[in-house]
Amino acid sequence: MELAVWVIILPLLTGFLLGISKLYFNKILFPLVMSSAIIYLYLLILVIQNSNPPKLYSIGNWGLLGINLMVDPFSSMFLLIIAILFISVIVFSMKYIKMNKHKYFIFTYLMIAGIAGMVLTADLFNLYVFLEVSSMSSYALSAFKKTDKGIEGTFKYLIMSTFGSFFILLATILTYYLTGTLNIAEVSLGFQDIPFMIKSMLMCLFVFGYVIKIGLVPMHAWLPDAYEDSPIPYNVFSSGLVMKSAIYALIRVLYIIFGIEFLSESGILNIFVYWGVITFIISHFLAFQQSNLIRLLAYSSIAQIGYIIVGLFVGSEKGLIGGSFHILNHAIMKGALFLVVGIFYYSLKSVKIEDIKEMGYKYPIISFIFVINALAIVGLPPFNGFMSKWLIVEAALESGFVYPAFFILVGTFLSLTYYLKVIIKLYTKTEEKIITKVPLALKIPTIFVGSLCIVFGIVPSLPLSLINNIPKFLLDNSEYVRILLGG
Amino acid sequence: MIDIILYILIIFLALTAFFMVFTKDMLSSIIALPIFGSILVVIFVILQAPSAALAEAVITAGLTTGFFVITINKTEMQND
Amino acid sequence: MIRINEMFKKLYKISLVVLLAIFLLYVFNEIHDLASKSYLSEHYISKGVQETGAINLVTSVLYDYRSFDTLGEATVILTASAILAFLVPLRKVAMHGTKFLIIVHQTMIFIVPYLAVLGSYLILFGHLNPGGGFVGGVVLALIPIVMTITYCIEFSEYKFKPNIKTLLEDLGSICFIILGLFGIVTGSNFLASGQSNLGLGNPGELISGGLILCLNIIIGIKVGAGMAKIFNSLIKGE
Amino acid sequence: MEILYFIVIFLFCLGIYTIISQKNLIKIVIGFTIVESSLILLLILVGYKPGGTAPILDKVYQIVVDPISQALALTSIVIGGSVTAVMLMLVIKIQKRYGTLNIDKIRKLHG
Repeated sequence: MELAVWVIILPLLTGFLLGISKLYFNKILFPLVMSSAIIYLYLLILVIQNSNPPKLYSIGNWGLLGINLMVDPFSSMFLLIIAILFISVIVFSMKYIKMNKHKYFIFTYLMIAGIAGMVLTADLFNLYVFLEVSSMSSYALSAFKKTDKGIEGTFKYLIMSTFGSFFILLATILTYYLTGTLNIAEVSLGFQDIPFMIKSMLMCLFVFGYVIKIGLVPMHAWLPDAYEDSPIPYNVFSSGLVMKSAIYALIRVLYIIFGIEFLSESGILNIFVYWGVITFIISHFLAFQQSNLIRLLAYSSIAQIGYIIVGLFVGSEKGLIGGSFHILNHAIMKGALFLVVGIFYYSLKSVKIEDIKEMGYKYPIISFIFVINALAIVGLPPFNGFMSKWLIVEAALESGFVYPAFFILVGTFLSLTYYLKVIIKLYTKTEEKIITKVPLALKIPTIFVGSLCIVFGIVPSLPLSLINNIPKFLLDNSEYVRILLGG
Repeated sequence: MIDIILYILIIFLALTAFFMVFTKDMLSSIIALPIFGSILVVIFVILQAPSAALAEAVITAGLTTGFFVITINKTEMQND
Repeated sequence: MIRINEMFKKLYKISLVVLLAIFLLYVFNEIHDLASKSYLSEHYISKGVQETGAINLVTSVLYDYRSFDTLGEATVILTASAILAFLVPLRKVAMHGTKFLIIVHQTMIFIVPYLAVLGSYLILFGHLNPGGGFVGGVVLALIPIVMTITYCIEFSEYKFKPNIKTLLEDLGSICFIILGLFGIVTGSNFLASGQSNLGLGNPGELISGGLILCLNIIIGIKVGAGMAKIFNSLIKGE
Repeated sequence: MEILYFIVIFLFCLGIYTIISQKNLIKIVIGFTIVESSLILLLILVGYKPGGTAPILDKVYQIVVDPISQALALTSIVIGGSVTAVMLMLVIKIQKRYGTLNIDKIRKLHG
């Protein structure tokens, strides 16, 4: 399908054009960025619409010899997240970023191109290259403010991320040695006649590499530091997309190459479910002690990643639907929360929890959106967070994971405590404070993303129509493999 | 004949890597880096990979050593 | 007491690494017995020259069969040089350059044309002998680097202005994508040089291999400008 | 040829050990370079066929070495080079701000 390539090339082209416009005609920053964002939104909607039977596009017309792009319902859900978050963050950061805007937009566009490339490609080494492209520009964005803590956090992020990339590269080389090819479909066919022990070893290498990038519990220390002193619009992307694209790559590799039977047979599903449970229990406790809003939201992101891992690795159709729906919801809710925190930072120049007193009365709408999204992320009934968490709990119960389902409910109350702590601070009265006026261009995207959380809560059939046919091409990989082999 | 040369090179490779990691003085471990790179280049040529040997020689043994020397120059100035 | 704790921590790390080594030894031992299938590379070897027109199969894989990797690759270099140029502080910091004798300046004058010839040879003959865009580009980048080392950085910045380097990089990447779109315009898919009905010429000569030659030149210029910018930013980097 | 596989494992684990145990920032970046080089050596080794010739087909050869693994090796070398350059820039910046290259001291100053 012709448009799949444009989804990757358009942000790349815009990034390079911005590089030139920085030197010679830097007045055209605003029109260039806005026009390409709108065209990109239209392009994404077109690609998402006709992605139900997965479409194939071979780069260079080489068929199985070269690299293929595959638009699959699971990847089109990620394109939906990109579509929702991208346009609002571009509008938000137009006013929010004051110094060297050109560089900021170059890195943002290259990161989106990297993530779109990772999500669409159906080739193992190409997945690694685009993983490097998206993490390279997220290092740049996380060190954007050049403060001491920011650079130190970025260095820690760089070390841990490259450490993970080494194991992914090692596993890719060994799979290439075993199956002689890099195309995901041919690799999964070649893996069928490989002895059980070697397959589980390779799976451990892949899992170890990707888990460092996702940031599950023992390897999560770098994540809050990487978030702390980076520009807040970037935090919307990194918690909504960069971590999720690592989860996407893990699911793509495990479910398609190794297949669901091998996963349940080797017991990795149970390991991941309990790993997710440990992750969100520990990160809820850690989030409770934070005094800095951004670190609190970062730890809460790790917790939500734990829920997603539990949902996706329960191994049933309902679990996959619940997990993917939670990926979408978490991206929207966490995006809205970070945008609201961005507005508070813009007006107060600080993100400490004690400093955001009285903001409830100064910005009633924005704080109302913060409260709604906080309750939604905790998982209270009328909002979308509840829908996806309920699906995950149901799937866990159906597949016999009683303790994880119970711990999810415990986790819900744990996260309720520290979000309530913030909400109470929001509406306490204090003496008069000087706050700078917040322009309208910052409020509109926040309201748009925040209200989506209610819309998807009340009318979940909207996104679920797309998410319901994810398991068809993921649970049994024969369908996906048939199409990728040109069937 | 080639195998004997290969075994000698491998021993040198391991020795250089060991030396590079466990020497106290920073500058001598930086000097060991291009030696490590050039031994790798010879091994790549023996393994019939000329393009990778050229790239390894120019980028890892050449440019990356230059980057390391600049870092040493900028950071050692303050310490001593 | 602290010494024992220190020893314990060191032993813990050594045991972790030894465990990893045993795990990898086991994996390699098991993998080595299995016959490695290589039907894809057999196809590249047998039909590579006719399909892409390039003698050097590595370049034909890099710039034609899997040229999407090279596009991602070029973006990584562009991002790296953009990060380093971005992290450079605004105020001028002189590098502690050493005063070189006249001999060094003379040899530098001899070296520069040699590097230029070698670099352009590696780029232009990329699809005939080992070399290619990346290697030739870095050799070309050695010219501003040698100037920065022997003379001060202002001289090298005067000769090769930073704006020109950034312009070369961005123009190079845009031309790479435009050449890719050339594949779509001529009817076949993106980045198609062998498959697009472009005359491949007979394999031995210089002008052969469809778009591979132009892609090589573009990547060479782009990598050269990128590496020179990285080197200068590291020197100016506070 | 088996000994080269042992060398790859030895270098990989030596690099990982350097990253984990060394205190000096520059030594950690050297550890990354070692792991990078060992992965490239593994890539070349995976593609090697005993008695094969280089993948330049100016004449017809019987056994030719696998060109894909060399193309992947070339890409990994360039990616490793640019990641190392970014790491070293951050090391310079950290040294300027915290005045030391030792991780423990940085963690204390971090506060």
